[in-house]
Amino acid sequence: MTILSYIFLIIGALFFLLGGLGVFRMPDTFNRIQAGTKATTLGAFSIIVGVLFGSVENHLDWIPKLIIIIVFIVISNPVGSSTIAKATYRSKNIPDNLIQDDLKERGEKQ
Amino acid sequence: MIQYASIFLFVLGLYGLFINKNVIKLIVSLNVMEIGLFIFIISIGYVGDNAIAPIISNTQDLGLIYVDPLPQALVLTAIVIGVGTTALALAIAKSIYNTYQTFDLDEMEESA
Amino acid sequence: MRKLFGLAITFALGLVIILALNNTVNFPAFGEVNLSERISGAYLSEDNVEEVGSANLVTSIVIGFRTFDTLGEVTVLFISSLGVAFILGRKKQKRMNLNFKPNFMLRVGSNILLAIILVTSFYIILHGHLSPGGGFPGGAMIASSVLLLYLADDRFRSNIKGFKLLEGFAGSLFVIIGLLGLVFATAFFANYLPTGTIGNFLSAGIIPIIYVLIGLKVGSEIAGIIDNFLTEEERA
Amino acid sequence: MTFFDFLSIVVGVLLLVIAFLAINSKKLINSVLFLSALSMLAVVAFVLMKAPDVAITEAVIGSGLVTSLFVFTLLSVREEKLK
Repeated sequence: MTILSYIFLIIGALFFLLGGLGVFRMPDTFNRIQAGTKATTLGAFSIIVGVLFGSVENHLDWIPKLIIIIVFIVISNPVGSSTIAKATYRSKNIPDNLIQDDLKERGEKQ
Repeated sequence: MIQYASIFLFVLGLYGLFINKNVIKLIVSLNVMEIGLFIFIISIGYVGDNAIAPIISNTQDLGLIYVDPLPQALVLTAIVIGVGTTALALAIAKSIYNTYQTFDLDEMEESA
Repeated sequence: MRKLFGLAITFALGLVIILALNNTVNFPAFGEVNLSERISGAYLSEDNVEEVGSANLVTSIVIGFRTFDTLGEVTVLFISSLGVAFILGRKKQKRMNLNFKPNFMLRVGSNILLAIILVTSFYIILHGHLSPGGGFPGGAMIASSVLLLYLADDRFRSNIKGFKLLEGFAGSLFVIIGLLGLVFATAFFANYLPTGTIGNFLSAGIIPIIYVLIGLKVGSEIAGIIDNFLTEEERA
Repeated sequence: MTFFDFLSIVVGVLLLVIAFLAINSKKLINSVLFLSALSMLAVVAFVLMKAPDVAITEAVIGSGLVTSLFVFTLLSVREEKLK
């Protein structure tokens, strides 16, 4: 169990590192949102799963709290990133090389 | 180390109160002073590296070393009051803007 | 130039404060404090902890030993929220237009998040005598859930009269519970309920009841402040 | 030098730098956001000094409520300027 929890913790830390690197390296706002939220969602998810496996032996009462934290992160991260993306679109700060613009076709004003 | 940083944070807030002429910036400086003061009061109660947070599970635990709970109790209520005073200051700033159409103290004096 | 001069003067002031603190006998160095010389040593003694019965010693000071102090602080918060309502309150009010139409994802997601935030805040309030937290952060979390509703829904108006009623109810019940201490025990805010064993959920006498009331009071006051900031005068 | 000393030096220097930026930045909204970052760093300092109650309270209030009050004030002012 302990080795399994360590494996998940290392995977989570790796994804956090990649997410932070992506925020620095990506060219425009949409790509940065992609790196900053998708990678860190998976990172936080696997770190909490690692803690969950680690707490099976000693701290059984932590498990419901950890599951609630997982639900919170899984819901709040996509909602926040979509809201930031919408705000970026409305602030007219979009990149020039956009191939498809679905929101414009649906008649949303910028 | 962190105690010296908190003292300089307080002094930096004082510097912000001296140099800024914008009402919102003055309120931000007051908040910086407030945070510096909170960290200083908490640092008074820090006992040592081997102390633990003041939460016990039974009375046999009282022989362990705890950090001082009294400064924490004082800061806990002071933070919530800080929200109230900040909100009151911002409400006054909003009504200042409704009267003078500016946040800047110099422009206020010219228009008066 | 003026900024540099001001920075130099304030830096000198900081150095003076540090030197003044380092040279006194009454102010021990950072991390080298002897708690038995302070008043907190009495709060940490076994008799006093048994008398209050709270596992979280910070809570036992805020609500157990210094409840009258807390009553004064809650009053300060009440007066500041009254001042905000006095300055910003108008007769004809409409909600400030945030210029934002919520899409489907934001609406559904914020409803689920609202449930989780409310459950967490009540958990924090109810476990104030066992774990870190209590009425003050829990009440602020209730107010932030109201803030989430304001941000996610562009038509939402909170029922401000209900908040005022809840706040007055919680505040007066807080004082009444304190006054009952004069009847059943000897002092204002005396702990007259059985304290139970330390660490159980049902323990510490009147501390959980008072903390729930403080949480409701703080939450409704800060929610009222947020509502006052988000309304403006209606233009004809 | 212990780990606590190292962390407290890092947190203290960051606190001073961010406080200086919050006081001296030109745009008001940047100043407010630096204030929010400052209170999150203060949470780290509180956790370092073993004060979990204060850390929870500061995390709820300093990052969310105070920042939102500042932003609402700035928003209402900007709308009136547009009209």
